[in-house]
Amino acid sequence: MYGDTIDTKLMSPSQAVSKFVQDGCQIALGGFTVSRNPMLLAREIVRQRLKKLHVVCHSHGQALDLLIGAGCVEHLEIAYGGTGRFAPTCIRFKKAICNGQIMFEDYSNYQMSLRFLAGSMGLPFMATKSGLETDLVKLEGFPSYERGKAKIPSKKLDIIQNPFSQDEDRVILLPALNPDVCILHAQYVGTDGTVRIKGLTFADLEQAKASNHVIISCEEIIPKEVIRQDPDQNSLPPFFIDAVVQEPYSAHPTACHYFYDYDPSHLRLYQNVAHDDEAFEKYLNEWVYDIPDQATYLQKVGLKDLLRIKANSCIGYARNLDRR
Amino acid sequence: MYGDTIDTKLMSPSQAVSKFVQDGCQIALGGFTVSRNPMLLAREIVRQRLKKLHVVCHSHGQALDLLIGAGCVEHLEIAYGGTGRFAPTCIRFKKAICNGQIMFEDYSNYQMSLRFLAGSMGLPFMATKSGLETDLVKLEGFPSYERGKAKIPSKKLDIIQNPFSQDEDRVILLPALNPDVCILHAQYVGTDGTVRIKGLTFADLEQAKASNHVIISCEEIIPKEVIRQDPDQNSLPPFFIDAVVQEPYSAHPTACHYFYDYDPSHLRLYQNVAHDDEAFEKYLNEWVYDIPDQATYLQKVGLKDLLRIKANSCIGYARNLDRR
Amino acid sequence: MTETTDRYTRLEMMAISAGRMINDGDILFAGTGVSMLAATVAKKIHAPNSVVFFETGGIDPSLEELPLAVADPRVMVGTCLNTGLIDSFSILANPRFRTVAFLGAAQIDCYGNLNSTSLGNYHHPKARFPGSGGACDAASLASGVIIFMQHEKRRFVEKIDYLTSPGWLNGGDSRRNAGFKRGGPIAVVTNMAIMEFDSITKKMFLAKTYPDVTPEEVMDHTGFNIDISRSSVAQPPSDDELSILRNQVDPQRLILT
Amino acid sequence: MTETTDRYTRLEMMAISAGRMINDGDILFAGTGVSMLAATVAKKIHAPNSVVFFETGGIDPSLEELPLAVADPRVMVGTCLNTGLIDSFSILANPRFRTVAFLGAAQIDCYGNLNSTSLGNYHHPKARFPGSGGACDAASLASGVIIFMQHEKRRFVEKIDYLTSPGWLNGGDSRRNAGFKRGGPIAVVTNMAIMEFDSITKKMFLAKTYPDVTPEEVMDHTGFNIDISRSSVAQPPSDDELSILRNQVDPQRLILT
Repeated sequence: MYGDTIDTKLMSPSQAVSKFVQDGCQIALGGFTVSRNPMLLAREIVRQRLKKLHVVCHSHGQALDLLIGAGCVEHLEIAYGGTGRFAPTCIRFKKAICNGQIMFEDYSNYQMSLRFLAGSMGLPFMATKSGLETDLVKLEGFPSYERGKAKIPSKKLDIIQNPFSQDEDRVILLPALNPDVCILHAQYVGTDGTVRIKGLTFADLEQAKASNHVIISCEEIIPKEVIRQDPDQNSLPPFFIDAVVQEPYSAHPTACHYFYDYDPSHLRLYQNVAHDDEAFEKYLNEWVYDIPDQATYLQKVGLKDLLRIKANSCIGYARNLDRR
Repeated sequence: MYGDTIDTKLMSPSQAVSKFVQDGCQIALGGFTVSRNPMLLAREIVRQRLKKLHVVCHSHGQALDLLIGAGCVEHLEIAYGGTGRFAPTCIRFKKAICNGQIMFEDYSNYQMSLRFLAGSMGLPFMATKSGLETDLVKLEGFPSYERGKAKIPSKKLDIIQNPFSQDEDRVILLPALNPDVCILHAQYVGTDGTVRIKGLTFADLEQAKASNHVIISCEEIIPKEVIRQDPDQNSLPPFFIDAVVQEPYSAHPTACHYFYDYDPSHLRLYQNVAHDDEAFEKYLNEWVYDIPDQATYLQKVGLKDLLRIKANSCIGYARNLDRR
Repeated sequence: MTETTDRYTRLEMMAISAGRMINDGDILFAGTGVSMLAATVAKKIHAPNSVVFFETGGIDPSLEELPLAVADPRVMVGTCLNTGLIDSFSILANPRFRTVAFLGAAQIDCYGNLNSTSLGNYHHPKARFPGSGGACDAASLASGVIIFMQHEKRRFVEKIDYLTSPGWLNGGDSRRNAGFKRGGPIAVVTNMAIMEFDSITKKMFLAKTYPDVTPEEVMDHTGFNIDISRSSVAQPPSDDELSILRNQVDPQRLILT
Repeated sequence: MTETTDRYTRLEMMAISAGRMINDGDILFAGTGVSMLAATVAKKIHAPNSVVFFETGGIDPSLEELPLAVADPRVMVGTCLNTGLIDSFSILANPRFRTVAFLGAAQIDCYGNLNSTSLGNYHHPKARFPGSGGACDAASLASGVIIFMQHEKRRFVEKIDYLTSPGWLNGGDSRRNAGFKRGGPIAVVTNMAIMEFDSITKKMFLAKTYPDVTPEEVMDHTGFNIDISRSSVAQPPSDDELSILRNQVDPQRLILT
């Protein structure tokens, strides 16, 4: 149904996740390293103790590492796991790979973006020259007995001769991605379900359009008349969206342009606990399992930190925030 | 040079066209049927009596028909030639094809858009299933002796088996387009060269990014500080733009969203003259060859018609315009 | 056969008949002219959750005034999103959605294959039309296609001169075997009747004649052999349908005239 | 070898040395850390018409504060365009532009091939790094690449454990023969020296040592045989360069510390 209101789509995080995320499903994560990660939704997935997820992403940080750390992930297709200086390599991601706890497949950022783009356009594959002769092309990550199962493509990629070139000219074909579900965070959703993302969109739009279901969290719901006053600024039509969760600071501790910056103190806290299994378990209890709702979560973050990361409404980030 | 100002890029139509358009070059036209056609630039190409152009476009109307009617076009790759009810099939386009005056190749709108997209991304080709088993796939328009010459692809398209499918699954590969030059019209260009298009963008952005040179006409030049205040709304970075021509009503008689509607009286005038070779020649003299500049052109259109098509600033078109 | 009855014109009958084929929630790929009337009338009457969009990139415009072309600025107003061709065709092709396209053509064959390119030899045609535009894409990628035609022998032909937009190709399973995952013509709506396609052979048959038209008249206007044995009489437009079409969809009488 | 001299640090020397390699008008694909310093310092000193952009989609930001990640909201301000990954990599690959990328890695071989994925067996690694991100794409598609490394034997190795980002591959014409139309490493800038690549063999050689480093020290810190016969001494940063770097590029001392 793609009606004029989101009444039937407005849900609690718990409703949205239980309705559209199942054990074993393929899931795409919106955002990029420290920006606009769908943290509220990721925490809800952890809280519901979903397992065997097949995560597909380009460069991911906070949400991904939490899902891996909590044992929700079985398969991972990825280009980059890191959160800049807070974790040059995502810590639980690194541990999970070194300890053989997840199956993983490496691509590059452009390759993953092209795979989402192909999926969003209903194309079977996309061509590129990026990665020729590298181990991204030569080495498969997933074991061969997994090939063709569920959403795992029959091969990682293929190489063909460019049929429009007279000379030898090799091209990589990358299989399209069509995840079961995409979770993402936006600044605004209209009362009609139209989505408006401010700042960089990363590959969020391609991911959403490629997926069979989309759950979106947002900072604000704004009137249809307002969001449709200038449709040039909008990002996604309502009919791509299955569930809308409205909660402030849903991307915390990552940044949401024009609303809040990333939270260096929480990211440092995470960095410290992630190295240690016991401390990390305690973190999960304290910040995820024992937290019934976003209000309690924000209470725990505390007003002082929330004010410190509040974005300057003109430049979109927190000026002179202590980020060291 | 991609500096902070457009001083070196600001040109008269005559300067811009003589600098970046040559006889025989491959040219992409911005806009779509009756909207945002780069009419001022097209008239300048006619006025400079450029010949043997190789036009590549999806659905085109007014600018294309003028170029064909004035004898500027030798090769044409196209999906659609028409301007809605004013000319369900573009009249000079139809005559030129029926009289064997141009070489032409038919694709579909999605196919042409995908070819521009591939070119804009530096990819050699794009895959689609659109057109399987049709004559768009089976019949080549250009003669075989032209294949591989200049910008004519070595084949119209290719069909391969999808390497990621176990079953038989055929896919069309479409060769990328990288035109020599793209001419297009936008509402706004910043003093830094940033482009902002309002309303639908058609395939303008893909065309501009795929081309080796871009000439843009615009309604207004606005301060860098203003156009960069909300970069989410912008369309093209300065470094894609080679020449900027600022003249009001540069898309007339086609529409420019938020500035003016299409001009039904001029489009009807054109419809009447285009059917008759002699009347059309007279039209070219009167409206193109004998018109030294845009001021004279607008004088000839007349204030009454310009006021009639003036867009309502809130809805972007001329409310209750007589369009019958 | 007259062009109008007392109560409604053939054009009105066409728009309303096609509109009735839409399911609520369908995503409608509309052209201009009668196809826009059909899409809009469906949305305003029984398919309020449907979305009308245009290949040019206008998604769900308010259509307070009727566009005369798919690039008309009137498709850019009140939309949820103004984008471009790539996005629009991607929506059309998206397997998540039931997308229905309205198409017209110069020629049609008994499997619903369409020609909107040219008559005679392709390279040296007797007549040239605008070309595919998005028609081939819609016919290839949408979940289904509703076709509008003027019912004339020279348009309903044994063999079309150029295959622009794929219908059921050679009938039977040929469309799926060619590589299309879905789609195909649902119905042909003309100024005389409504034709559908046999579920097995995919051959066109006469489904419904308009109240003042006989099956034999339809046969006389069709250039190939058409099964008229399954024909019934179409429901004429209701007063409600007519009133919405005239007063809310095209009050300026731009298409209805 | 000390980590600082009186006047400048090794990090400052690296940023300024790399910045000098930029031609005015180059389009610069920047990461974070020292690569952002290098790009920004170049633009502020001798390449005012260059444009800095990020793979995340931020094109030509004002960078009033230094971003700590390529998705930092600080890359979204003052830009000419805020877009996404597809657009950014398309700019990187566009043959119209001379695009130069700055990359770092965990390992490098004598042809400038980079590993930023893992050490040991790929499936059961001894150490795991973040992975390619956009590095493989930049190394594949840009006009040229400038590489930052810490100069250590375990990083400059005979054979890298995983080839993430293509350099000159096996040297000679192998890069072009593999299908790359352009690109390849321009230089490697370390905390000790600047290495370039032979125009024929594409093998790394020592081009310049920093004023307080000897060619022999560089050789000792390099895990493969490196030609030091063409080495000269690098120009130290000027007061102007240092002042711009410290006061305009990183006044908060986020990277320079």
